Amino acid sequence: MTHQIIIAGFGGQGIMLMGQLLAYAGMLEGKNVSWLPSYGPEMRGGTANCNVIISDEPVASPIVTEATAVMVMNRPSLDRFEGAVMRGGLLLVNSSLIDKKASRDDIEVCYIPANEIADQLGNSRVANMVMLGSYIAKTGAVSPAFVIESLRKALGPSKEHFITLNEEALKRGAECVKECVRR
Amino acid sequence: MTHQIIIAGFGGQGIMLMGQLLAYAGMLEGKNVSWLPSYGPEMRGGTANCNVIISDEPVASPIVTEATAVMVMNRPSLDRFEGAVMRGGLLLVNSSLIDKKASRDDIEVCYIPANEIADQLGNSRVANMVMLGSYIAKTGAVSPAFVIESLRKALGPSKEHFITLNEEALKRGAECVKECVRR
Amino acid sequence: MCMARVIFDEERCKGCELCTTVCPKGIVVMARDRMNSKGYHPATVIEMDKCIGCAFCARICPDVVIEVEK
Amino acid sequence: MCMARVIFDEERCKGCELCTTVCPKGIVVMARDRMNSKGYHPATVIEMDKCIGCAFCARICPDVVIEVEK
Amino acid sequence: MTKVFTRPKSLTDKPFHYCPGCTHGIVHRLVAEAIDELGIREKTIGVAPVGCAVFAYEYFNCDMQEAAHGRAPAVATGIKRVLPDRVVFTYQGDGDLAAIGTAEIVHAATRGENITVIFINNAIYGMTGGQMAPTTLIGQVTATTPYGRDPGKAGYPIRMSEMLATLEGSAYIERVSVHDIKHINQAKRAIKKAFETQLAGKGFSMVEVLSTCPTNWGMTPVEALKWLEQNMIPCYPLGVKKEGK
Amino acid sequence: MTKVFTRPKSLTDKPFHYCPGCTHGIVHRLVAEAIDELGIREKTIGVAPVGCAVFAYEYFNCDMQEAAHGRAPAVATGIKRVLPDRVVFTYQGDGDLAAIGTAEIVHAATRGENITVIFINNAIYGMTGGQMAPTTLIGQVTATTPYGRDPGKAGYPIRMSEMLATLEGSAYIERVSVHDIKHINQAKRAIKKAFETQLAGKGFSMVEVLSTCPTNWGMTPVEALKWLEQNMIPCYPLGVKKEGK
Amino acid sequence: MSKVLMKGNEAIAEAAIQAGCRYFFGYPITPQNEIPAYMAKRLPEVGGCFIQAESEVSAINMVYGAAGAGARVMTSSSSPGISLKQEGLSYIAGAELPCVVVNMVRGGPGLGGIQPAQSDYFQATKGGGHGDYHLVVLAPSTIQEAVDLVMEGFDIADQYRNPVMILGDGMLGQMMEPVEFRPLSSKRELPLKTWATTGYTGDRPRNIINSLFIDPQALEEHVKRIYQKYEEIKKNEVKVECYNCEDAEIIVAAYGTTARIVKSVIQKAKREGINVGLIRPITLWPFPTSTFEEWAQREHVKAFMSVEMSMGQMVEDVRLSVNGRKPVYFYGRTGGMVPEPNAILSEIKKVIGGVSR
Amino acid sequence: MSKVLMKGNEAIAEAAIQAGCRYFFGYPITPQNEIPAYMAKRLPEVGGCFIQAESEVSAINMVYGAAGAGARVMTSSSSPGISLKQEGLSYIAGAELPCVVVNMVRGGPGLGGIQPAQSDYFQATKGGGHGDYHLVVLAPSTIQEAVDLVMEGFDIADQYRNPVMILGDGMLGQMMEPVEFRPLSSKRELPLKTWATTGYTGDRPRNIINSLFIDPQALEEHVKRIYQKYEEIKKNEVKVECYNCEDAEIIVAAYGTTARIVKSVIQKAKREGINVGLIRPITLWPFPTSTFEEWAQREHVKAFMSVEMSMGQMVEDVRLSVNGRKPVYFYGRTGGMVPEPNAILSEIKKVIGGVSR
Ligand SMILES: Cc1ncc(C[n+]2csc(CCOP(=O)(O)OP(=O)(O)O)c2C)c(N)n1
Ligand SMILES: Cc1ncc(C[n+]2csc(CCOP(=O)(O)OP(=O)(O)O)c2C)c(N)n1
Ligand code: SF4
Ligand code: SF4
Ligand code: SF4
Ligand code: SF4
Repeated sequence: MTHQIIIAGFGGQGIMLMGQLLAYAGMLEGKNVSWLPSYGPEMRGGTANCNVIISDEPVASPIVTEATAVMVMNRPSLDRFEGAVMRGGLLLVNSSLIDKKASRDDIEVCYIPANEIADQLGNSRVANMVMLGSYIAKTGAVSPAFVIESLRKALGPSKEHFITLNEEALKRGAECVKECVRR
Repeated sequence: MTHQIIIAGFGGQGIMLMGQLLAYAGMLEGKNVSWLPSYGPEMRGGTANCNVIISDEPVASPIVTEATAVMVMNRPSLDRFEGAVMRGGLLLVNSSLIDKKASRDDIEVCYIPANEIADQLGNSRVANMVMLGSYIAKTGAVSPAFVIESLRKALGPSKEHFITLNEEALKRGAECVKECVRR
Repeated sequence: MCMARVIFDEERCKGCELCTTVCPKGIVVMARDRMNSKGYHPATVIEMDKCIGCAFCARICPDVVIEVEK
Repeated sequence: MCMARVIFDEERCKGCELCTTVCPKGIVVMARDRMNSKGYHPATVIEMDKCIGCAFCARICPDVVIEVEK
Repeated sequence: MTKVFTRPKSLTDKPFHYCPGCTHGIVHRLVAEAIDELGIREKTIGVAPVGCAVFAYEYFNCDMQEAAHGRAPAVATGIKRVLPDRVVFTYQGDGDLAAIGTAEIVHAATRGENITVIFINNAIYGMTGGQMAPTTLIGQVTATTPYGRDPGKAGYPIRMSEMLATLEGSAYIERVSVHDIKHINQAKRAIKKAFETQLAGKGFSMVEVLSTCPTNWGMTPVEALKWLEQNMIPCYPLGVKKEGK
Repeated sequence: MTKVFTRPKSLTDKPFHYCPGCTHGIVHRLVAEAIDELGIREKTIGVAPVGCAVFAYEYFNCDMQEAAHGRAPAVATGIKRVLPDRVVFTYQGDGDLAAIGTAEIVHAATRGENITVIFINNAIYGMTGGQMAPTTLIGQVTATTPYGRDPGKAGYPIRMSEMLATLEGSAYIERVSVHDIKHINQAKRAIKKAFETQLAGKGFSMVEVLSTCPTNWGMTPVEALKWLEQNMIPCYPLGVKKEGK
Repeated sequence: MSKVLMKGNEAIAEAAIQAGCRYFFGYPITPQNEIPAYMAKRLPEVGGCFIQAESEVSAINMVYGAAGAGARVMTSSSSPGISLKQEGLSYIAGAELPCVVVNMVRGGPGLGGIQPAQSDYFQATKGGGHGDYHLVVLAPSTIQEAVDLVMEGFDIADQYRNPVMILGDGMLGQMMEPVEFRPLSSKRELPLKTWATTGYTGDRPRNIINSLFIDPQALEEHVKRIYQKYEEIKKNEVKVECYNCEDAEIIVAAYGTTARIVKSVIQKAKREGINVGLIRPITLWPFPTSTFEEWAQREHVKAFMSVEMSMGQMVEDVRLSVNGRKPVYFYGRTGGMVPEPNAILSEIKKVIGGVSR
Repeated sequence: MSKVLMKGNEAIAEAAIQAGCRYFFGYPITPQNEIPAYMAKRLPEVGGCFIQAESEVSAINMVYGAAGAGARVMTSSSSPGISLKQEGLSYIAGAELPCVVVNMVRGGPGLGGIQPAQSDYFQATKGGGHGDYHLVVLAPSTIQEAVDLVMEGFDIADQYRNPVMILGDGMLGQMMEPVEFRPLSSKRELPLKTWATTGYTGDRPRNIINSLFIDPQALEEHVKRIYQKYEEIKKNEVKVECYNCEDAEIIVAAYGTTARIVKSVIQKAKREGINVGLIRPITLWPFPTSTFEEWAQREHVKAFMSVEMSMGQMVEDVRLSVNGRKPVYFYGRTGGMVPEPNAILSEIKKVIGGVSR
């Protein structure tokens, strides 16, 4: 099984971290993984996206052209990456910031109100973790425990209090994805 | 006919100019010519030598490896270039500064007391022109008139008074070469 | 009352808030209620009639968002 | 009389004449009668007994030709 | 009503790509205003640097050349020698001018090259993501001085204006700041004067503008202006450093 | 009798290749004497330039590196950072240090790099046959200023010592001359002091030595010393330019 | 040892440190900025020294000095910065100093762009600097390989006293993969650096680091001696991966990131019943000439195709190796564009169509 | 017009002036110092401008600025200095600016020596700088040809908006030969420099001299457009001399000064009854590939041999052109050593012996 994932949004939404946590968790599960950011000259306010591959096979090209799943955190990302989902693949849309619906009907689409849920949790910055929770629940690509372990590594020991918040965000994302509709 | 000439001596003896005058005169006669200096990093006090070719044919390599004639103005040059004279070729030795005799017997050697003659003319710096006079007289490679014309070009109009001196030096060199001995 | 007016090219605004710090009348504020297409809350003036046309806001704006009429 | 002596490593001398200009006793001169293998007339001292061992000549010589004893 | 403040003609319509609150934008506008006021846009040729201002050729509404990193003064020299009656300016950051381009700026100045240099000192490398610049303050944390700039290892902040002022060829050098309206106005006067120096054929002119990089300083734009005032000005005293003949 | 003046141990036996009367030889000897007197030959590493002193590695009797043209301060930096307890010096001409190597010397100085620089200012490029140097005097005829250096075209003589003295990292900078015994002695003291500055860990030290190039100046060695005194010293005032902490 | 997930640039920096590199001189440039940043952080922790030089020119000359003083030393940059280092590299090769230089290639020429490219192949392998010399050029394809090659690169540099270049690209530098820092599989006997300028105490000849030989005969001898060394390197150090070449109708030549994409293509092609092989040079210099020679002689191989992120550079070395035995084609994208698997595949099909026609 | 006897360097400088070059930015280096010295003297006389730049890096960037302002402009240097110009050359090629750059090659690598060499062939022809680009490289063999090629070089540069390099060597620069400054035989229609930055008065689009294309797709398009231009150049501008190739048993490839020596060898060989041909590429890029291809197909030609003052660089282009049809040998001297006619002849005899065996 090979998960080929694209994650996209505004710079500052924690897009890169989402991808890294996925890759890290995949690695902890003993899978072959890769994470590839797009990088540009702008320092701030640009769009950000990354490619993640989690696979039983060694990763050949780290570039995802036909994604098994795409997560879009803002409107321009939906426009740009909807087409990259492979037929039958999964598209996760942050419905808090994206009022538009997806247009394809050969893929599965879930609308996750990630920012709203994050706001409910008291910190809009964990919207990315909500989205990640949905993705994991939907695909089982990695186990949530490994994501948390990865997060612990990434944040360092001093930020332990954040972990609980993020754990909660993952969980809420997982719950919400159940309402997802196949179109 | 192709004249392949090497001229060598101390820096400051006017070696380069000798070669240039020969080449220039050759050009004025409508021959194909080339002049090639050896160049080094030292600014002063080194040895100087150049290669001149005067030919009816286009000049292929400007490097003289088998010289029809070699003029040596000092002792180290004799040691270094005696071997470069082709069999049957001509070696002109400035006997004023070189007390040694040439060692080969398959070439023609002339001893020209160039500095002594120049001193007699009142200017030791025209020793090079004495030597050139000998060479021209011996080989007829170029006509003395063209050498003088070249010199006029090289010196510029302001130095007209030098011309007479140099003309005289050429002539004295030509006269003296008659005493030359084939060994 | 001073006849002066500032015009914001809101699409150019990056929400840096510099203009809000230099207005001697304190009338330049961020429009928290809206976002431009780049995702920034643009600056705006609420009480335009207080504007004295000093153009301080325009002069510090790094993105040439503001024009001033008088 | 001062017991001092300068020794020239004549082979190193380039005949620049700098040493001749600084000798307070004026005893350093160029040996016009001989040349070293590089073709230079070397500097030398003619009246060694006048030497006061000040080492000025040595100190200005760019080619470290001169040693001084005292 | 008449416009009392409007977009200068010497700027194109293109929105700047700079980060929110980055003072590059202010300085761009001041340069454009000076060019407008002197009426020299049609005969001005600008040279863009490599740095955040790399796209300056899209913003200044005059003929432009994009120089290699640090080489703008050499490029400007080439232009000016060919077109001595045109106005030539460079716009350079502190990595561009004070690090890789040190030789080029020193020699343009000592040659008295009749060009105008706008020098943006923001104490950091912006475009490449916040590395130390030669102008970074002691103790300042950057991507390449993660423990703060230690002069024992990474050297001292360099005062280019003072250094270039020692050179005979420099005609006018002033250091200004853009952290408030008063200083912005002064910066504008200095920039205009620099162009006037060139127009008068007096030789090399440079205005060093203390600037902010909120992004890489890790501050809000408002904080950054304050930091500039409180930390940079003490290290880089404002004022005219050279005013010739 | 005892030797009161003899060849310093820190010079090899090899005769210099310099032209007759070239003061490179004097300065070589002074450097070697300073090293001898400080007893540091075994821990000294020298960096030779590209210029007439390119063969300096054959003359100084210590470990040596031959640097690319102008890059000696960078090379010395590399050595010194690896071997901080060794003594590292560069020996550079004015083309090497003040033209192509401008950025390297400025930044070695501003970094306060704990090295010693011997800077030979002979107002010309010797090795390549007498072209203008940044230090060439106004009006001076060289291969590339055949009509005399015109500051309007070729710029002004550059005073490196004064310029580098503006930098915080420079600890000791002095300009000396070798045109007579008195000044040679002073030059020797300065060179020794520069090494002492390094030994004390104070940072960047440089001695600029006004020197002659009889060959390319087209003078006898004796005339050249006079010309130096009469023409160079007025343009390049002797003395200590910086003496820190 | 366990695996960690690291960015290529950071992994390369860490690998250098693990290989004993304690000195780094560099200058910022995208897309390699993580290397100096990592070094700035880590080197002080291990007693080393990081300097952000005033330019790439200075950086490479600091490397020269440090290498000459006997240290393991590295610098890194990207295309325009590497161009500025050419004089220095030629000096380092001429003076026979060991060091490692990383080039995270971006699109060119000129200021170009900052996206991944392979258009510095010629510069790296043929000598971008003046004179007769070669760098050893290592082209990793994964981050693990980058780590391993950096570590071995220091050994190769020391063994032969020659600069080693790691030729990556922006993608390799920016991506993350799991990586393990493990001891090198083959331990080399490295010569002592008796030639280093560490102070002339008299117990060895005086050491001089130099590339000047004013006598042309001496210079020629020097160069010829270096070229004998190169023959040794060619004999001992060629690295190449052959992938799916048995029975391949067509063999693709690709290195670095591009080779990864080609592997995806090969899997795709297999599914379509097309047998495509890959020869992946890991050392670009010395080039695995004999590998190409051998496969070129196989009946089943009908053609070669070089796939690069350039307008066609390595293809020349492929042609030189194949030497007319089989046709050699080229497909490339440049300027930061990455070849797409489908496009490569359709090029392959075109070639197969053409050859079997 | 009558002939004058001139040093190669001076003749090149004068040719530039006669071609309308009014700007020269350079830095001293042996063996090309006569070029800047001549320019310093002559340019003020013709209303031009000479600057001795602070370095080669500055010089090439002054060239960039002046070329961008629409001037005919030249710089010259020798090997280490040319290495320093690589970034600038890549920028100039990327921004499509016309200029002429002279490299009077000396022995390398590193500081090397100052005697003539041809070891910068790779750097000149394959792109010593980063990214995909090419210089047009002209390799004169006589001073007359140098003069003609410099003059035509300015036209080529202007016609294609591409930098042109004159690749000489110390010998060509230092020697004297009679030379005639004559109008070019073929007059080109040169495009107006409407792209130059001369002031934006509004009667044309705003002009921008630039090589930055941050969007990789735009950069790729830009590069591909430049490569289309290169195809034009390849079609129109190849220059090559074939000498004594009819009936030749072996054809020597040699350029510049070396080709002159080979001509001497050919005369010598003839006297000994050996038929040796010479293909002398005059444009090193574009390389006269098809000429080699054609002769490689002739029955009587048994082998090729590249003779160079290097360790073997052009030989690769010869091999690429011959493409396995005939064996290609190499003979070279390097580091400033000039191949001796006798040594070349004996190499030729060895090859003939080997081939006919
Ligand atoms: C030769 C070269 N080296 C390095 C770079 C990478 N680079 C781009 S911008 C920059 C520094 C910019 O800093 P600064 O000049 O201070 O300008 P700022 O971005 O702060 O405005 C660097 C190092 C490059 N493009 N070319
Ligand atoms: C990159 C490079 N550029 C130019 C040269 C040629 N070159 C050799 S020495 C020199 C100048 C030397 O002048 P200076 O530094 O003043 O020393 P001097 O010879 O006067 O002692 C130059 C330009 C070179 N070797 N390398
Ligand atoms: S200063 Fe300009 S960009 Fe910043 S908030 Fe005000 S209007 Fe917007
Ligand atoms: S100073 Fe030295 S080199 Fe010069 S003449 Fe005197 S002894 Fe000879
Ligand atoms: S990185 Fe800094 S200098 Fe660059 S645009 Fe952003 S704020 Fe301005
Ligand atoms: S050329 Fe000048 S600097 Fe060089 S050795 Fe001769 S006199 Fe000295």
